[in-house]
Amino acid sequence: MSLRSEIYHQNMGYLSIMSIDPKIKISKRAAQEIAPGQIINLGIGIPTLIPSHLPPNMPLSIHSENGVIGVGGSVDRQHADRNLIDAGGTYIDTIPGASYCDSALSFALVRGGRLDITFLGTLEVSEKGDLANWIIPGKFAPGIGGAMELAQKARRLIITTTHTTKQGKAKILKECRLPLTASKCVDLIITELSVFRITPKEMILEEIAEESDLETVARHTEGSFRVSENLTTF
Amino acid sequence: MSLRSEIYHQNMGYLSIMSIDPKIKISKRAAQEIAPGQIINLGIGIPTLIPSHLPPNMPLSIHSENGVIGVGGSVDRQHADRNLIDAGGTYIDTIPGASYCDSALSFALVRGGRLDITFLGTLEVSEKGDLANWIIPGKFAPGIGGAMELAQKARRLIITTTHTTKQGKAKILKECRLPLTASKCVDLIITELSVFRITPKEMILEEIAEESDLETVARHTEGSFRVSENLTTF
Amino acid sequence: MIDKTCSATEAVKFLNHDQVIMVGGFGVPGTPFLLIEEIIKKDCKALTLIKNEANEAGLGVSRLIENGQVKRLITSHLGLNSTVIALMNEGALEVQFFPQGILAEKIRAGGAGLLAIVTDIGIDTILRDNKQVVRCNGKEGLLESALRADFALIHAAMADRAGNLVYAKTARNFNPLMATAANCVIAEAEIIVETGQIPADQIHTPGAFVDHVVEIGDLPPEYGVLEHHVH
Amino acid sequence: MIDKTCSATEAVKFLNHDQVIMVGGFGVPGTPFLLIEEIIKKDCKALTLIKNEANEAGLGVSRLIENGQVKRLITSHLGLNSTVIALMNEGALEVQFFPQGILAEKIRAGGAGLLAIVTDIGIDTILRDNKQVVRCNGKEGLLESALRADFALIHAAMADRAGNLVYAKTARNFNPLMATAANCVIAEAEIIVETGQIPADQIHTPGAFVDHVVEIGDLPPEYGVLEHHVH
Repeated sequence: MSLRSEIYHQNMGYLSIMSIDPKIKISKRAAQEIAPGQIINLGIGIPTLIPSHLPPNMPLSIHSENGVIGVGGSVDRQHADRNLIDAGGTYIDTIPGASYCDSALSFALVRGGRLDITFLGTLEVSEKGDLANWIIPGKFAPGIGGAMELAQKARRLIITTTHTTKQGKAKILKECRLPLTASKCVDLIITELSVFRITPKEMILEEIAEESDLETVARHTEGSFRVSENLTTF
Repeated sequence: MSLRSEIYHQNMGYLSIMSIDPKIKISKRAAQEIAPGQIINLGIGIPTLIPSHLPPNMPLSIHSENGVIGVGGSVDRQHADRNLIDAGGTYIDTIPGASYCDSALSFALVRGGRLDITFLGTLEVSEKGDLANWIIPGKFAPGIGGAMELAQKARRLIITTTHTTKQGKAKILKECRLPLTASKCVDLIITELSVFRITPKEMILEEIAEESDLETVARHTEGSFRVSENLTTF
Repeated sequence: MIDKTCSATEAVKFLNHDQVIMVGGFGVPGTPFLLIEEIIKKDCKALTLIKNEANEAGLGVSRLIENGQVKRLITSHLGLNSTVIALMNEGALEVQFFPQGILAEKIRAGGAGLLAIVTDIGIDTILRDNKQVVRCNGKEGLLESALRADFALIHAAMADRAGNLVYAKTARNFNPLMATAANCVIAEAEIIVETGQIPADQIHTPGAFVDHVVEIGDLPPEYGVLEHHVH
Repeated sequence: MIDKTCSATEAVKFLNHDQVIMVGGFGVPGTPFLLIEEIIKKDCKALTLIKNEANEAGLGVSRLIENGQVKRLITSHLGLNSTVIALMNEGALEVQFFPQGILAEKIRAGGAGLLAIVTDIGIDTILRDNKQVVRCNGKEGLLESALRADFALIHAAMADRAGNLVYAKTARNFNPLMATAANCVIAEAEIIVETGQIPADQIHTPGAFVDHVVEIGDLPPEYGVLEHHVH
């Protein structure tokens, strides 16, 4: 154990806790991946926290697959519009220049290559970039939704996830055990401990949390990785 | 030759001419096939004359495949709108309730089964209802346009045509010699001489022009037909 | 002038047992609650339902399913409806899942008179199992056949008497696709205006695709904001 | 705020020899004459052109073809352009014809990231020759692969700075389809408004699909009524 002592939070699944909330740590780091003018899609959970870390007035289009391009943010009861939700069911508002479209055109944007980044959480991810986040046979099978298309067809797929399961088991594996959402689709994995980049050849540890260390990362990562010669902290 | 003497008009292709213009005769008869509220598509030539024979204010939607549902009629220079033409390039106006759509939705209407009748001219038509009207190999090959979809997918396909070619050759054949537009697609053939109905079993002469007679029809029709027990004149 | 307006009861007159019904909506927005209620009243059984999701327990198509009227559900995601997931797990409801955009494309293909689409979505997953693989320009794709229905139930913000429809915001979703893909298309509308009053370039679904238009009248509460989704 | 407006010259900066270019329009309405003129100026050669028709002699894409810049034309009908038909018959231009709505679907499929569509249009005709036949639920269909382009040239009635587009009347035609199906989408617009000024439900093509917006300025005469088509 390192001096930066690791505390396993039961029912949280977060490792290496400092004073900062791991969800904040992950979403803050993820926000740095977005370039001005991009079109992004945010899965449920941690990804929804990303916009709060962006510079104000940064030009950006948030796509929600139920047919809105230009999501603003969630709104309170007073501003909730019965005709305006995101794909998670949250009442939202829109930015100037937002548009609505049907479900076919909404996914044409995704599959046609216009979506710059998808941010998703996951159950498992492999060192090859395979993703498994839609089904646990016999236990959890709510359907596919937009996950396969968002994972397989975004120009970049960034996984924002706790480094392990709530039970402390590795999520970053050699091979996914669960049925895949899509194969070789993940470009970057951001956890509270590390940032891994996945190339066609290998998984590379690019950054390590300043609250963590290499040993901790290694212990909680089943997939093989190479440590970048330019390893930095975040 | 019957008393109603047949005159072959060089360069016209019309037979059995009385004082009435054969195009008027054909289009007038064709107009009777339209029921109120239907959606129809009119090919170039004789079909464009059909609306003038309809009762005024008959509810009807004329579809033009370039993306308008609810064509009114052609307009003069003063009323021509640079953004409003039909598929033949004619400047048109629209009826109240008309709508515009893209080329995909325009043909979805056709292929999806919402088009009640297509009226088309033709080069050849067979007793089985095969249609050939888009190409004469080596001579006339301007492309397919909307013809195949309009012929193959309208609920009813009605051919409005001169009974023979300009050279006096039969157009209603046993088998088409030219490459097909679509097979077994024709429901009704209306010429200046006759009205043929085509069933899966046979071609039936349902009506004969009052200016003509059975012998004349038979002489200018290559395809086999049965004379209806309820043969009437028009 | 064509007038397609009628009562909800008249509109669903020929809807019957064992039919295939598409229902628009993604969550509350765009779900035709009034028309769904009419089918509950009719108590048609053994229906095949095509809808993005199953609404939430006690709401919309979930009520149809809970009422035992649905044999088979073709859908994308049931994450917000544990009641329907339970019925699926018990074997009381047959469920077929498709990726959301592929479900949209299959419906659209039905409306466009295509036989099928070919997509590489899910090609490396269990979705490939039992599906026909088609090679296209050297790439492998899955053949996804077109979907059509006997009836499509559509919710529009506005309609004219000729059936031209306009949708509001995210209530559009599957509605314009389904409005092309059924033998009988019924649209409920919040407002019905005289034909010609909707600017032609702003019409989302041409009336040519729509058979019946039903005015909703005063909006029942289920069309409103779902309090538990307000954050 | 995103501002995608630029000059026509800047917009086509990376357009080059041997590329595939889709051009919107059905006749004059919706044809982006200004952008076409810019490609004539650039004199890029050996282009593959995808357009419903070839306009008429001396007009629009016909000028590109007459100028010897086009190697291959993928189209639906050339009935109004005997000049281009003559070039085709001489072997100076390779032409590939598709049924009009199938051409639209192939382009749409490219935009929607599908590999292909399967259709029974033309199944009993010479179109079947050399095409892959796919069996689907017991029926035979032709596999029609998706079409994409390096550039799409679009004409819109109105755009905002973010690239949201609105089309007018029959000038819509292939434009919204092509606007989804190219790696670089350039829209010329008759009017450019500030972002946010077009009501969101009235946008035909979301700006997310559009890379560059070019203001036309005073409309040149080729956008006007073609006198010989007035009856």
